[in-house]
Amino acid sequence: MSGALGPFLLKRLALSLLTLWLLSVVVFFGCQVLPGDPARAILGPLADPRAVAALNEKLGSDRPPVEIYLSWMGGLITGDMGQSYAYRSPVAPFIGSALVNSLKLAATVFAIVVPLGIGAGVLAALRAGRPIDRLISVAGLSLTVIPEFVSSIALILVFAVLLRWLPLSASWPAGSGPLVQLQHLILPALPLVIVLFGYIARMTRAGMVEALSADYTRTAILKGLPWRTVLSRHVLRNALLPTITVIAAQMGYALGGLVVVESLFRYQGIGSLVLGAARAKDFAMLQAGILTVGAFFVVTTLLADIVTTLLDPRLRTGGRR
Amino acid sequence: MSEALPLTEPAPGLAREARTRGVVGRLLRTPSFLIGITILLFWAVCAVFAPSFVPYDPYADDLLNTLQPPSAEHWFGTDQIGRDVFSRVLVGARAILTIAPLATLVGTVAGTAIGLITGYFGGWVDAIIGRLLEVMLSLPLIIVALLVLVALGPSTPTVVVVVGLVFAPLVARTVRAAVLTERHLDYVAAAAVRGESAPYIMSVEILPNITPPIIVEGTVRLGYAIFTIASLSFLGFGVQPPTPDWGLAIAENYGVLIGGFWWTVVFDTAATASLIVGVNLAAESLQRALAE
Amino acid sequence: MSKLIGFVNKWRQGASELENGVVDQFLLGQLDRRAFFRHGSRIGLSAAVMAGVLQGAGFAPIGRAFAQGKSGGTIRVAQITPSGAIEPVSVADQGGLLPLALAGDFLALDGPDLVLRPMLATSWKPNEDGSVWTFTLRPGVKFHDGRTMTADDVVASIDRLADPANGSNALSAFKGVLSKGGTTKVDDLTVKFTLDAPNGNFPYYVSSDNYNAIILPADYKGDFEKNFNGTGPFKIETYTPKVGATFVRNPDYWAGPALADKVEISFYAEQQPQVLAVLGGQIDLVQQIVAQGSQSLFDNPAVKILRLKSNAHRQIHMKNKGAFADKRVRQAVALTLDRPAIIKGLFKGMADPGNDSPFAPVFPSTDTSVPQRVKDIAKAKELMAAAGAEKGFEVTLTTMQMQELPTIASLIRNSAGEIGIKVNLKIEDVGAYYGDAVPGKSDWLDSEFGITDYGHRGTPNVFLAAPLLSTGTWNSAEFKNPEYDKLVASYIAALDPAAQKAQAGAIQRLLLDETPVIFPYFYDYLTATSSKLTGVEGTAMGQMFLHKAGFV
Amino acid sequence: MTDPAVPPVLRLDDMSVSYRIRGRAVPVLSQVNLSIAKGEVYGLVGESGSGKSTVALAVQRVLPANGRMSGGRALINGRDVGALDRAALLQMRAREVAMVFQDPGRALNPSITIGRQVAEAFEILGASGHEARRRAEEMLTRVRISSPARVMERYPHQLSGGMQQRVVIAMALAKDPSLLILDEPTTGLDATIEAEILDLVDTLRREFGASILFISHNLGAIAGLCDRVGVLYAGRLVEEGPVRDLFADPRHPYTAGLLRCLPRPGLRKDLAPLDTIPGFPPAPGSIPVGCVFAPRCALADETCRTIDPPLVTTGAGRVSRCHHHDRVGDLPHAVPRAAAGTLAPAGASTGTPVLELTALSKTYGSAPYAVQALRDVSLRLMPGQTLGLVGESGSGKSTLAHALLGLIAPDAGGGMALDGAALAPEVRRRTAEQIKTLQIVFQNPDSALNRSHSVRRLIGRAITRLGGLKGAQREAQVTRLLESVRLTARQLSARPRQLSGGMKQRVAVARAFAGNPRLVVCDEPTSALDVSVQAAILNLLAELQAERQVAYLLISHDLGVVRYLSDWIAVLYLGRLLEVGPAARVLDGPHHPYTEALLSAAPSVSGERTGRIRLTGAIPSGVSPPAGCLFHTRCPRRIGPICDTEEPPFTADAHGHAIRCHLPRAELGRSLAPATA
Repeated sequence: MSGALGPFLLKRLALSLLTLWLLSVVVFFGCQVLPGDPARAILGPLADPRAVAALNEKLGSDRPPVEIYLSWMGGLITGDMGQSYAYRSPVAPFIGSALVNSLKLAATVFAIVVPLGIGAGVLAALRAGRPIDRLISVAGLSLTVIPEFVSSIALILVFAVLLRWLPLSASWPAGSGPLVQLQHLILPALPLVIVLFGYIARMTRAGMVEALSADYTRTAILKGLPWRTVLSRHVLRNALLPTITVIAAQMGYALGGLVVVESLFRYQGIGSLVLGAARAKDFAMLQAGILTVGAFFVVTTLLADIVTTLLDPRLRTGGRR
Repeated sequence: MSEALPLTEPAPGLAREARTRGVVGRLLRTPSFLIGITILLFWAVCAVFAPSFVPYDPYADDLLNTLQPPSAEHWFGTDQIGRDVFSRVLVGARAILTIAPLATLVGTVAGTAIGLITGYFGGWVDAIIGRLLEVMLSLPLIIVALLVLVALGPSTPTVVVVVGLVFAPLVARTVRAAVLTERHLDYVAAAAVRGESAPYIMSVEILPNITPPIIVEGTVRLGYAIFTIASLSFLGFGVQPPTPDWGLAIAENYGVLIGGFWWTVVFDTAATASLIVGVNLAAESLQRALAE
Repeated sequence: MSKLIGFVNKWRQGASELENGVVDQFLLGQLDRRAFFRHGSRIGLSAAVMAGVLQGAGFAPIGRAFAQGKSGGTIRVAQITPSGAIEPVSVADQGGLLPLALAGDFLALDGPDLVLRPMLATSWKPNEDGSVWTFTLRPGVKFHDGRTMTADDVVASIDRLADPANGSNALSAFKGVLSKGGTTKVDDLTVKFTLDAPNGNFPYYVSSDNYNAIILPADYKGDFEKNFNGTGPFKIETYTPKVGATFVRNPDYWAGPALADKVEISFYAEQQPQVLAVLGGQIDLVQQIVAQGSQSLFDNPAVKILRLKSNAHRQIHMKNKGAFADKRVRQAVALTLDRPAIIKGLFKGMADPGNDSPFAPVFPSTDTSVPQRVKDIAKAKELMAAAGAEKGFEVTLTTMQMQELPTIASLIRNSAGEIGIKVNLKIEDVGAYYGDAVPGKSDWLDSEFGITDYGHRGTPNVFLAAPLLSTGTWNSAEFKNPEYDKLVASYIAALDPAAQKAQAGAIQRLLLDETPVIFPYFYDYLTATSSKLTGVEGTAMGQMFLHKAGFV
Repeated sequence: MTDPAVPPVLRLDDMSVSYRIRGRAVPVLSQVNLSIAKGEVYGLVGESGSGKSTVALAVQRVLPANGRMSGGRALINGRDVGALDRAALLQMRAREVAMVFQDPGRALNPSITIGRQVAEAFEILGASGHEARRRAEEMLTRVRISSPARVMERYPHQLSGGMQQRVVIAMALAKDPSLLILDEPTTGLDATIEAEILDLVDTLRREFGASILFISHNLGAIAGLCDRVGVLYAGRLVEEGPVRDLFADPRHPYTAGLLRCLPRPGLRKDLAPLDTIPGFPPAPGSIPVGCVFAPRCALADETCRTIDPPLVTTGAGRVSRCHHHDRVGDLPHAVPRAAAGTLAPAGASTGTPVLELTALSKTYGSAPYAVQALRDVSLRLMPGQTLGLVGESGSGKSTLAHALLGLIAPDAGGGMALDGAALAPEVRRRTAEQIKTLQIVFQNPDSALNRSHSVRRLIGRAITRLGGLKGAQREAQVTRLLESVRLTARQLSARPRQLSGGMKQRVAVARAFAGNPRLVVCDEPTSALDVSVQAAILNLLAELQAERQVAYLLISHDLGVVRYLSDWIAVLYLGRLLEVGPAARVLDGPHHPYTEALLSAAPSVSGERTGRIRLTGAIPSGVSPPAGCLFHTRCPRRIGPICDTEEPPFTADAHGHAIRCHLPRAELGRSLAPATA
């Protein structure tokens, strides 16, 4: 079995690397379109042109783009993400801390939303057509489409300003323990939970409904198995496969797509890092940030593929017969 | 189960109109569709006609009457430069209902074209385009949109094109999957055997058969387009001031919300939410009706 | 002074017209005295004399107390995230100024009243024509790393800024004033500045006014963020770029240890979360708030607003060609603005009306006898008709996504509409607006109608020169008026306050007539603090001096 | 046969079932009565839509959510299924009733191993884990799975369809049920595999003594396996009786018509057209009064249209729901026998062949995973003749058709010629004339007709492309074509879904004939159709051939169809021609052992199990085909090591009959009943 899994994974890995490389090219040369130059961005509009030129030279940002790209790629291969123009220090620590922050937030989100969404989806499928199903479907549908800034504001008002139950900012004081950190993470996590809940619940419901009406489920019922066993052994496992893929895809979003939430809760995640770098023309930072987001997405997708493959023997053991 | 299947098919001889009527009829009997379409129509009417019936010029400032609470004079109060919130909320439907459908259209048309080509030709065409699409999809849409907007500067046409293009890969993926199913059906082979050209097969033979998923994808995308554009406006990259717009108004006013000036934000928030929910209710009902 | 910085809630509670009038009276009275002190400080009255006079008048040179704060505690500061490295030589944004003011000192401090006070220099004096200035340094000042500050450090620090090779942000300020090599050591506690040309205002160029000019060790390598090694009242403890920094009290500070044990700075991407944080009690001090969007703070007893008169302003330029070629059209546009309403509506009254010249009321040389331009639509229409533009025209107003600028743009769109001008708005990202800051590659300089942000300065010189002189590098209005150029030259050369004021009046009248640029208002610099925090002193530039800040 | 003291294993008392479809209750079964005694095998036969599968679902209370038993009762071992409580129902499912579905691939859980799934059936009965596995292995052995231990480790998708069905049967038999329901258990399986499964069921019924409800549309399978048979039409049981009597002497016009439709041995296109049943089965509930079959019945009169016929006893153990059951023997033929004479004899056998394939090969993929789908196939087809191409799934039939049509490119080295002119491998490089000459009728009209296009457009476009006609000429030609496939202008604006299966296939045929082709590939043209419709399509193809001298390349797994239409027959196995020759010679023999096996696998309604030779094992993989004779791994007549090592020669006799076998012709098998009457 592993014999079939190995080449499959290698091929996936190679494709992922190709994707990332293409991404780096697109991002790099896309960056060249951004107006302004790094020194101008650092020194501000009123700076003396001589100072701008001097700083550009110092930063090395006046070299030809291809040269910058090649030296950047060369660095990347040897593990060096380059120097931030704006901060004049290596990019890696910025990316590292932003990534850790984003991962913490994403982990909090998923720790809440995955059980909740799957539970609701399973319940809705089991009660298909009944009021509880309609409730979950309509609530899921409506919540999913509420932009994060709308729900964030409501949550901030209620929990941080009116009730003062939860801290307003997502950033915890330095050296805080995990519990304090968690406390700070709950509020920013909730808008995402709201967005993702419906998505996961609906996907789970669809998978469940399909599995429930599948012939093999009927076989299991007709074997005389108790309903509970039919569910746990025959239905759930097959029903949750598509949900896994959805969750993986959403993790990429939860990592990089939270510009709005990060800016509202002043959370130093990778999304705000990318946006900030784009505005500051901090190319090395921007490229590294985008590549990190892309790499994370690629990795989660890869992981989802692996999990799906492990759970679905049809994929694991190769083609038919 | 083989028995149950023919029963869901109309009996031979039923006219086509009967089936079309069936979809429309089913939709009109679906409460969630009715609610959704009512909300959508309400905002559409506002988008088109609100400027002619709102009580105040939505742009007119009144610096001596800023941040007035809702009253008989100003039903939804006034904002930070004394503009009438009620008028701005109603007229605010115009911007989003112009940009979002256009962006959806751009995305759907581009995505359908890409999906048809990759799905139909397969092989290296599919591999190369598929890889590029995956590159785009490996980044959150909002990030891609923001980067492009930072580079090009926000303007309505740019937002339309950018949001449309970031949606295109998603539409393309759906269309491609649908095309792959169709491609293996024998009518495509029959057309090929007849010597039909690839563009003819794609547009005349395959396209009509994949319109239901495209319509569904389009309506779903419309919901997300509203979501995305509202978020972009909120971040300052969408609709530009002084155009009345919900996301923009929320961004401008959420700081004063804590001061108790809730009316500057609440109505815009509710409007955004209602429109998106409306679109999604309609989309979901349509999806069900087409699937039935 | 105590009226300049006040509790806004107090101010609002008793804000009857009469009391406001009294405040204004008092301020007017204050101006004359300030002019004296200012002039005195510029020409080098000894610091001791200055301090004595100030104390006699009830002011402390640095830090004053309403109620003296207690020693100890942590001051939690919120500010906008610095856009780049906090590096004194290149720093250009307000975000870097507050940490720099905690860790470092300037030769002199340009206070809220635009009067220079000694800091690392104890006194300074010019030669006869003002072309050479000699500064005496404070003895025994120690850097955080324990080394003693000497003239070598001062020479290196200032020369570094004047050297074009270093890409310093101060380079444009020093242009034509001080060149590389102009700074020399006389002895360990004396430094001499040989200027490119005589300059009566030179001490401002090496004061806190020039925020790049904090004194660093001579062997500074450009790595300030590593240890924030300055002479300031607080030492760095931790610094995380984009997140924040914590500072601890410097026990060896030359003016005695600060009250607070610690200062904890958190960086925010935008204003609104800071407002929420101070309301939520998670922050004690917000470096700057803008009136619009901070309404929720004004009525809140837990928050007080520190209000500094400033000459920070917005310039609405009209290019002197095309639609705006006729000055009557420009005057007409200026006449449509209801300045008092804007100040009330947008700034809660916390701004002064502009009279379409850079002479803000806060500048001592400002001629207050020049009549204030007020809204007059009828006259504006007459002017339009006289210029042959009664049918109006269409024009695009370009500005950037920054504070109230989009709102002002909206207001102008409405007001200009009253005289038939159809204004389309183009609101850009800040970077896109400024572009490369050279004509042809900058919407700022190329747009025919635009709104630009100008920060607070110690003197009006920059405002008079760059945007308005025929040779001005930021002349977006493309205003070319030889008479004006002459007036400005003599204003800058004038050493005598009376002469300065006379020139100022002439400039004001000329600009009011030509109206190349509308100066709608000069807005106050607002800082929000917890009502428990006292002793905070800032500049309208954004520096915060927390030496005497403490909790009651 | 039945002991009145013992209740029947299954009894349906006036059972009615309806589905709620868009708010309307649609009856699918009306007052069905039947009973199955212990040890009896009862066949339930009917065309699609007759409601036969619903019987199986209703009996076990697993109707879809919108279905419900609207009347009557179902009793299993004397107990009313509808009245059972939850526990009793579980008990009934666990111990008494077992079911085998049509598609074994879907009936098995894809993510659980076979062993686990089979063992589960024993665990329910109280066996411990270890014990259950042991018994599962034992049970797999009993359903003739040769290495059960290995199979138990595998997942369903790793098994062939036949193996999967054995596993499902094993699970069903685990509980030693008193009633085993088989719902189309062999549909979708190859003929040789189908025969194996039917044999297995036959053996097991004796071993286990279970009563069986066997549901099928395949009259031959029913005849071979069942004791009694019930015929279901439009939700009604129209006739019931002992299987041989009933098939030999039907007492209901529907049964009679159904039997006549079958292309039996002895019928050929040049002798007589097949009989058909006119019209279509009614939509459920659309005939509220009278006999449901009346609209299609040649014997129907006013009584039939107004009075619902009761079940009448017509003989020993036989009932029929017909007013005229005594006149069924006089049922007129739907197609006049006289028409037989108009059928022209087979086309020319000399001259330029319309199609000539030389050494055609096709390899998919690349080494080491290359699959050779076609190996060195050489064939010729004369104008106006039919070449029947026979083989199991994976034999390369469809690859051959697709290569011919230019949809896939064959390997270099082979040649295709149409009317003597070389045929380019890609459609794009073929001449307009060649495209016109060569057309196709696909297996499944639902797939082959664009469902968005109207009949007018479907045929019209083909006429424009292939016939070059536009405007009014085109319209006229559309109408002419429709007439020639027995459709009317009423159908012109219809979309495919508004047509019945037979009509759709007629449209597909009309489209293929739009450009007056000289060669039409018929790829399983009737296998998606019900028997009564199949006959009509075969008649149509035969007529068109006679009229237009068109040649057919007929691909089919159904020997009946091939026998009826073909002049020549070619037998493919793993992409290799094993036998080719004139139809009669191939069918009558001497023939290749594989052909022989295919012929004996085909069940016949006469009820004789013609099981002289049976194949065992699955078709080998195309990736690693057997050495020597490709067929040696399954050959019942293998003569020795020569078969394993040396590929037999392929030589033709004087009639052009070639057989690829080491056995001398004299020793090869022959048909008992000659194909030609």
